[in-house]
Amino acid sequence: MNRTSIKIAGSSGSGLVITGQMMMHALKQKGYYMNSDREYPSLIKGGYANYQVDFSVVPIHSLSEKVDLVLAVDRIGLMNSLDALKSGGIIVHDDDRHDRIPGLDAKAKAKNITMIHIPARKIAHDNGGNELMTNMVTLGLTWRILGLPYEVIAAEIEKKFKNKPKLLEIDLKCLAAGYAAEEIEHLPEIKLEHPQSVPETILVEGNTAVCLGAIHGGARAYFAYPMSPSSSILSYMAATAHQTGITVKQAEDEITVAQMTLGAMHMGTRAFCATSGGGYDLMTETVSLAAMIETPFVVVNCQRPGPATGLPTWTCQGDLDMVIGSAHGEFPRIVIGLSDPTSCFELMQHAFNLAETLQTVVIVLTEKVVCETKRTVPIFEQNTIPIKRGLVTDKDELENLEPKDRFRINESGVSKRWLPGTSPAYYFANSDEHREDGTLTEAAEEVVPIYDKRMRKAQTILQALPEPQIFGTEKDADISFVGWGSTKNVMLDVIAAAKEKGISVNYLHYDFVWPLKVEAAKQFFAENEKVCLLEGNYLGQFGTIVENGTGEKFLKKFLKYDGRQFFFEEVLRFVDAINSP
Amino acid sequence: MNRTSIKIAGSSGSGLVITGQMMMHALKQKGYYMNSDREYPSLIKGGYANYQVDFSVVPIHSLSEKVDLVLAVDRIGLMNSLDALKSGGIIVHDDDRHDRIPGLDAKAKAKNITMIHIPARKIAHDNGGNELMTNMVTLGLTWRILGLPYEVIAAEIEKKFKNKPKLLEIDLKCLAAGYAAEEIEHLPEIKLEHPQSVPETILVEGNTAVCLGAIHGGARAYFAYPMSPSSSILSYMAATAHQTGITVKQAEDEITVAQMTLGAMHMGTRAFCATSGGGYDLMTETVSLAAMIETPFVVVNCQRPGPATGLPTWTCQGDLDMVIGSAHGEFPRIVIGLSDPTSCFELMQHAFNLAETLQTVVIVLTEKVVCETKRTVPIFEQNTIPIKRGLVTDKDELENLEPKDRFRINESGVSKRWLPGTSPAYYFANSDEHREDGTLTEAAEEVVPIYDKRMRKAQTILQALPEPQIFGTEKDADISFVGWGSTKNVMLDVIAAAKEKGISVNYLHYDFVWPLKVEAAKQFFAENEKVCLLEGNYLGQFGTIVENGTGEKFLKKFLKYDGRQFFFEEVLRFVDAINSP
Amino acid sequence: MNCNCHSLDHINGILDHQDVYLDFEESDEKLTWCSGCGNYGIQKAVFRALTLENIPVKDAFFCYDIGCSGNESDKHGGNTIHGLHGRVLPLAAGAVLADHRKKVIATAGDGATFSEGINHLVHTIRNDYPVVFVLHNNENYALTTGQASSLTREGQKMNASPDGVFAAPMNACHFALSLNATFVARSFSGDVKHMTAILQQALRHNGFAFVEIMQVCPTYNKTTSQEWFLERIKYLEEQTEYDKMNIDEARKVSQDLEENITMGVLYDNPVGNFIERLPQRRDKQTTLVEEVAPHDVTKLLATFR
Amino acid sequence: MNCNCHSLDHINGILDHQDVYLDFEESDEKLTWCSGCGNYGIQKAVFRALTLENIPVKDAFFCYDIGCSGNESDKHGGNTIHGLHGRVLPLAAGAVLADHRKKVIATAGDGATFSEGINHLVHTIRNDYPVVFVLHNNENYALTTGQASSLTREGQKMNASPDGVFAAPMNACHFALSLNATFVARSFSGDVKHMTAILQQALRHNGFAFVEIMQVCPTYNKTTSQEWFLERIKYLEEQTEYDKMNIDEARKVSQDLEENITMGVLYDNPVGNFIERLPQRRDKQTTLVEEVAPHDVTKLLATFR
Ligand SMILES: Cc1ncc(C[n+]2csc(CCOP(=O)(O)OP(=O)(O)O)c2C)c(N)n1
Ligand SMILES: Cc1ncc(C[n+]2csc(CCOP(=O)(O)OP(=O)(O)O)c2C)c(N)n1
Ligand code: SF4
Ligand code: SF4
Ligand SMILES: [Mg+2]
Ligand SMILES: [Mg+2]
Repeated sequence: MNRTSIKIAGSSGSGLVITGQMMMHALKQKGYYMNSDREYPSLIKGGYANYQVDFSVVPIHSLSEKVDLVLAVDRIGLMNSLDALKSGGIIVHDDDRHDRIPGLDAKAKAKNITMIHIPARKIAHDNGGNELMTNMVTLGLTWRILGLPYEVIAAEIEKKFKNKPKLLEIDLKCLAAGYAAEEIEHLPEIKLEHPQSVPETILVEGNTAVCLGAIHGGARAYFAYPMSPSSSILSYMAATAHQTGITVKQAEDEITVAQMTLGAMHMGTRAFCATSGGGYDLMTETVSLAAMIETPFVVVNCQRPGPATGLPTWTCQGDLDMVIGSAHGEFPRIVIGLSDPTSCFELMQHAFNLAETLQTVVIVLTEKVVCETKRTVPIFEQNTIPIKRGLVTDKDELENLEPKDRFRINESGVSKRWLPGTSPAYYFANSDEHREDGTLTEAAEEVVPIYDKRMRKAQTILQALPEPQIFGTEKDADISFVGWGSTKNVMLDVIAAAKEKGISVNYLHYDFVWPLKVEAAKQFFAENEKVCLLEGNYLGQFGTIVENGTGEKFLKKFLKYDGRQFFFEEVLRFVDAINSP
Repeated sequence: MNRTSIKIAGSSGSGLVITGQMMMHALKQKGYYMNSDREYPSLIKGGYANYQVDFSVVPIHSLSEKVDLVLAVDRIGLMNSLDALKSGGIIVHDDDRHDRIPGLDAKAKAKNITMIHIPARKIAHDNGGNELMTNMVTLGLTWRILGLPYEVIAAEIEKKFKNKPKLLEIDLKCLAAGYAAEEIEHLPEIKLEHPQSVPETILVEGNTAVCLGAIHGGARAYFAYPMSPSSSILSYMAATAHQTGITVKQAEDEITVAQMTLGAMHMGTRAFCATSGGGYDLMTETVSLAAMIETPFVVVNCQRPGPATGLPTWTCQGDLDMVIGSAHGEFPRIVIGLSDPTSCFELMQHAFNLAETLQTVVIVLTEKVVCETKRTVPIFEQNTIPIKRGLVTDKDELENLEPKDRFRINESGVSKRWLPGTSPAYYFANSDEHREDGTLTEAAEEVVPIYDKRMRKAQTILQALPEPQIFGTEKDADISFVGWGSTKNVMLDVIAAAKEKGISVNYLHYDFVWPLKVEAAKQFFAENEKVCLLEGNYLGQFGTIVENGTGEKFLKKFLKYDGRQFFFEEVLRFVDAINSP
Repeated sequence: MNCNCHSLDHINGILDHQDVYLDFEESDEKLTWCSGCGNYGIQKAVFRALTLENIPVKDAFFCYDIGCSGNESDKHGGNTIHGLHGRVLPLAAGAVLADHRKKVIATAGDGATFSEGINHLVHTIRNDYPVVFVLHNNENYALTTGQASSLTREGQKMNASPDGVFAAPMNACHFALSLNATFVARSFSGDVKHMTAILQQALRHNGFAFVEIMQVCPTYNKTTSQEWFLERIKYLEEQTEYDKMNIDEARKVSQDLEENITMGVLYDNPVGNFIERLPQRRDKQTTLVEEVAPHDVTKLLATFR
Repeated sequence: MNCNCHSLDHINGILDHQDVYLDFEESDEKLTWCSGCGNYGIQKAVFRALTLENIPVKDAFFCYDIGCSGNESDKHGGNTIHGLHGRVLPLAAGAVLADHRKKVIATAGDGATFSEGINHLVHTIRNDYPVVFVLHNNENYALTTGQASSLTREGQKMNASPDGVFAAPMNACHFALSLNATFVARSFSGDVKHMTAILQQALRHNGFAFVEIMQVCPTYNKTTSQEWFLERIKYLEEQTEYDKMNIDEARKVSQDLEENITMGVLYDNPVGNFIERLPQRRDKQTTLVEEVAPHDVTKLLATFR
């Protein structure tokens, strides 16, 4: 698998994202598969940030630890570029005084880095452009180094600025000047494989895919309070509200958000909300209420490292124990982990179906690196996951319902649900402990059966959940992994790369993280010798659940909690180390 | 162990508690050991309620499932009395038309119950008294049936009403009339053992003991929002504020309560707060903040059954998983479980010491049955647990501190702490991820060591926690139990009772519930053959922690989640069943 | 003056719709509020108002807070949620946004509304969600046995305030008016007819209707008793001049809680409720409930190709 | 008129206490607010005011909310907590109750104060905790990239409000005044001297001092820019007649946010702060921090024997 990585580096707010995304769109037109990430501080402007794009002629799912080329847009970018590069890599920059950065040249030399200086600022100015347009010059140059045809990137720029003809003209001049690369001696070249055709893909980030999944799945209301990295869900839902007709409300706080979602769900629409860990804390009392009144509830928790404010713009898988353990009282719940845009699109639909048919709380966990990463994926298939609501809708049945059908004690723990007002039978959704019709009870002999019923639902849930999936060789792998969420992305690339090296790797992936489908894990341990954990937190939270559930122990745990995703190479090294200790 | 149980039964708000407590005070003067409980609905008036008092010449810790005598103050009380009684028991009542309650007499007969009717209402009226004074008549009669001297109960009444001489006179007449028991043929008799002496005890409920422990331990601020069963802490703290000088504030909500507590702790006083599960949910974000800035935090969670409003006036041990798992992000914490007033008094002091010396969150779990139960315990010993704060106070040291001493990375995970303003070195208590001096960082190589440091504290905590305690035979018991919280109370009585039957029972009790001192549990499993769990929730939450920690399995789990405590006899039956299957 | 509180129409109206009324009242369980509690009257008035407005059980939806006010919520006809303490307003708002054809009635105590949930009150008023809100103001936290709320009067000795409350009480209606609520009314738990009339107007209001009921709580609030109120109540309906659309006047008459306590609709000035002002919903005829169905996202997807 | 905003005393004062001032400013890390951000000026004014009031680093305690306003809280001298979003007021209240000898300065944005934490604002005002509160009102949620807050003006198109905000904005000072705050002032991030003078008075206030700084945010709030404000600002200090103890006047002058925006101390009427009114603390000389020690409970225990 041949992959190329490019990083656009500089200070936050200096046009990194726009530049990166224009490049991605152009690469897409050429037929490349891509993945990307944006690293930035929790500041509006200033501080080191970067935008990385990895691409290949085959689908890729992870990012490289080190890149082939850094496009340094300013001194901060330049100073951070050496560490980001592979040895033999290239830096494109416009820092006249780069030789005054102590040790830079020497280090570059030692690492065999080619530094290409282009007077981009001057070029931009000469063409009537401003500061931000220097990025066009360096982008043009980069495109040239990649050996890609000028028209493709130019067409992208034209599309982007078609409503601003003046700007466009200057932009194109800058781009062309960069591409021309005059006065640059020894222009290096990055030799790319070229796609045979342009696959039908979309370039989309996880949070957008979450929205699309919800919208396609019939969600009609979205409530939120801004919080990184969930805020882009709110932005997208609001931006598309005219098209979708969905009620989108930015509310005054997360408690409100949760309560509004619950109220709306209770009446019978599909509503959801999203937040991050700290906001989720505030929602937990409402989660407990949803469980008690058995009203479906779907909440997306976009994980970032904690505790407290933590690293608000970075990634992790640290809230699993929290969403399983939080919210007072005992009740079953479902936790789903998102991994890539396709899973975001599909699992959101499942989330609603499970929440409604099982009358339960569904917590969808995603991660900053899933939320905000743009990647190419096949165009989402619609209408593959029918809406399932588990409502009584038959006229006759509705006419003949009794109030106590609502929480009737039964084997599955899932009683009949109908929408308020659709049947002459009304019911009380009572946060107090109650009888089958929702009337309050404190009698021991009435409390126990309804408590049992609610808890029995855990079994029904477990049966309803799909099995986890094995990627790579079915069994007897040289090395095996278990994981959830974004772990899948890096594993897919590692499996392929290891195979090329002759190492068979497989990976057991849980989309449905809780309750644990334990038999699959047991079998996986039974059929594979060296089973390891790959998880983005300190405690190996999911790992502990698997160990406790199966009674097995992982051979090794590769845990990461520095706010960064698992990079392709580091996992490959881990595989190598296990394989030849 | 000879024990006698009396239940005062009727509708909520009809003077049950006062009557019960007067009886307890009188029994206390006679030298009896007592335990009690109050069952009542979440209503201000009406609905069945009762007050039960168990007493004995030796210390007792639990309650009986069935009682020897019911004092039924009204029809609701009468209708509920048969089920509450042992066969052969006695009902004292004033229901002229009790023969019209369908089946009552027949059932009473079948159960060999003696029904004593006394025209208490009439007697009260004849003596110029009101409705509530009928309880004096029946109390007098009950006292007579117990064969106890009139002066003792009369003295109690005198004490109680000494400021209301008119009322007192009538009360005493009523009491005397009841005691005289004229016109009652075949007055039954309950034969009591009599204490040899009057032990030095106090009669106190758990929540009061929590307050006393905190006050004695140097707490200077208490913040709360009313919530059953924590509200009596607020009431007591407020009622004694003039004596203690403590700042007591009923705040606008639980988030405020938690934040005020944290702010006060941070400046260097000892502050605490209390709530129940739903209120705790709201505090979790603050808990996460406390962990991040490593400011000590002590919160008492008074458990009642959930989810949601649940059974607000009943008991359970259902929030253990929640307090361990809730609050976003990863961090160590300590969970303590209270069992009886003595433990409340002592463990609150430990809670502060642990929170301060280890700079950690301490969650004190208690249960409605611990909170609101009055029992006789030895007078609390003061000054046995010295205040330990772990603060830098040495003048020279303070002068020479550097900001980064505050969160300095070290082996124990516990860095130096000093109070703001006491040293020229200031520091940032930063909810963002930070360096040793609290300044923000997002650099991977800086994030990891400070994250590691915080997590390493878990080991230091584990070492600092006292070992769990074994009650009953040290090892090789016929039947063994593990538990926490109020489980201890019933186990103490069961161990004694089983011993009388020749069955050796022992019990491993965890005051410090989390993190788990796992070696002690392993050893307990190793040294005992039949280890069972006794826990007040559905999932056996602590049991699962023990099983996962030790890799052992409980032989049986006796779980209860109907809002009631474990009664003495039911546990004894469980022991019998295990012993002779 | 469209108040019918001193006429017989009221009772005749109920008689005309006995069936509707009985659907609400129906329950064989005994209510367990203390005797003399103002909640009995409030409940009755709510059912009467619904009846007189011809809103049957199936078209009403009740959201209850936790407190004495919410107790007994399972002893009448109608679909309900009995939710969490302090959270009834956003719950009701969510419900009505989903199904605006239902009349959503939210009920809470003064503790819930002015302490735990005052953030929600502020923003529900600002957003003008079409909910009828019935504030049971008994000036204390009754269900938790009589602690002070933000509406307890200065100097009152309460559970946990043994020295007496030392902050001045908030004024419920005045606070709502300071936030430009579009409907603000006040009534008294001892006057079922007046409450009924007020609630009828609240039910007709297009937007958030804030109705404060000054409620007696003989158990924990001995000071502002039935008698105390009866001596002080002034009915706005008896004042012919009053302009319900003048917020300054409303603020003025709402102020006195000691001598002349004004009862009536203090302010009523609908501006078009939240749903009507939401651009993407303005022209929709359906409810969000009816719209749940697979939504084609082809066009949205196209932007990512 | 004890405002020194148009005199040189101000700078001389700072020069006299350079050491104090530098203790606050000291930091070798670069501040990273956007260029032109009003926060630079506010921070400077806070340090100047503390300096002029001769409050050294060790006697000040800073509580910061989460938002742009709280960023950079680790780049100056002083003990701080940078807490949670929306929660700075109760945190600060807890701190000052524990150690009332410290000057506790709480800082938060308009989002934090009027949405997430408005419950705290209401009750902090009611309780009159002795905290100086600096509201950074940039009329948006800046740190989360420009969503609308409750103080964003009607019609503004914001992130997540593409059609423009359609609820009328709240007025920060007016809201505080409606709750009878004991000190309410307004200033402008573009006028360091005025802010300094206002903050000095806030620091001297015995009770909760509510200081709204109208803060420019050139990145997300293009409408109410530096120029926009400069054209509209009126200084109360220039008005000799103004009675700072008249709340009705304060309410009146606070109202206009469009044409003539009044800056200055709108209201200052101390009543004795929370701690002084707390019966059990009234006569105490010590702080709660100093009092931590074993407390003999023998007398309390005696009541249970
Ligand atoms: C989160 C939470 N905190 C506290 C409580 C306890 N609680 C139940 S009712 C109540 C107060 C009731 O006062 P109010 O709202 O005025 O209603 P009232 O009982 O007076 O009708 C409180 C504090 C709770 N149920 N949930
Ligand atoms: C519980 C919680 N919800 C949401 C957030 C995300 N958040 C961080 S800052 C902010 C708003 C900032 O607005 P404001 O308070 O006005 O401060 P500004 O950035 O404008 O100075 C939000 C919503 C958070 N940190 N915590
Ligand atoms: S305590 Fe007060 S509010 Fe509650 S039921 Fe009794 S009288 Fe009514
Ligand atoms: S976004 Fe606005 S408030 Fe934040 S730093 Fe930039 S200018 Fe200042
Ligand atoms: Mg109340
Ligand atoms: Mg702001």
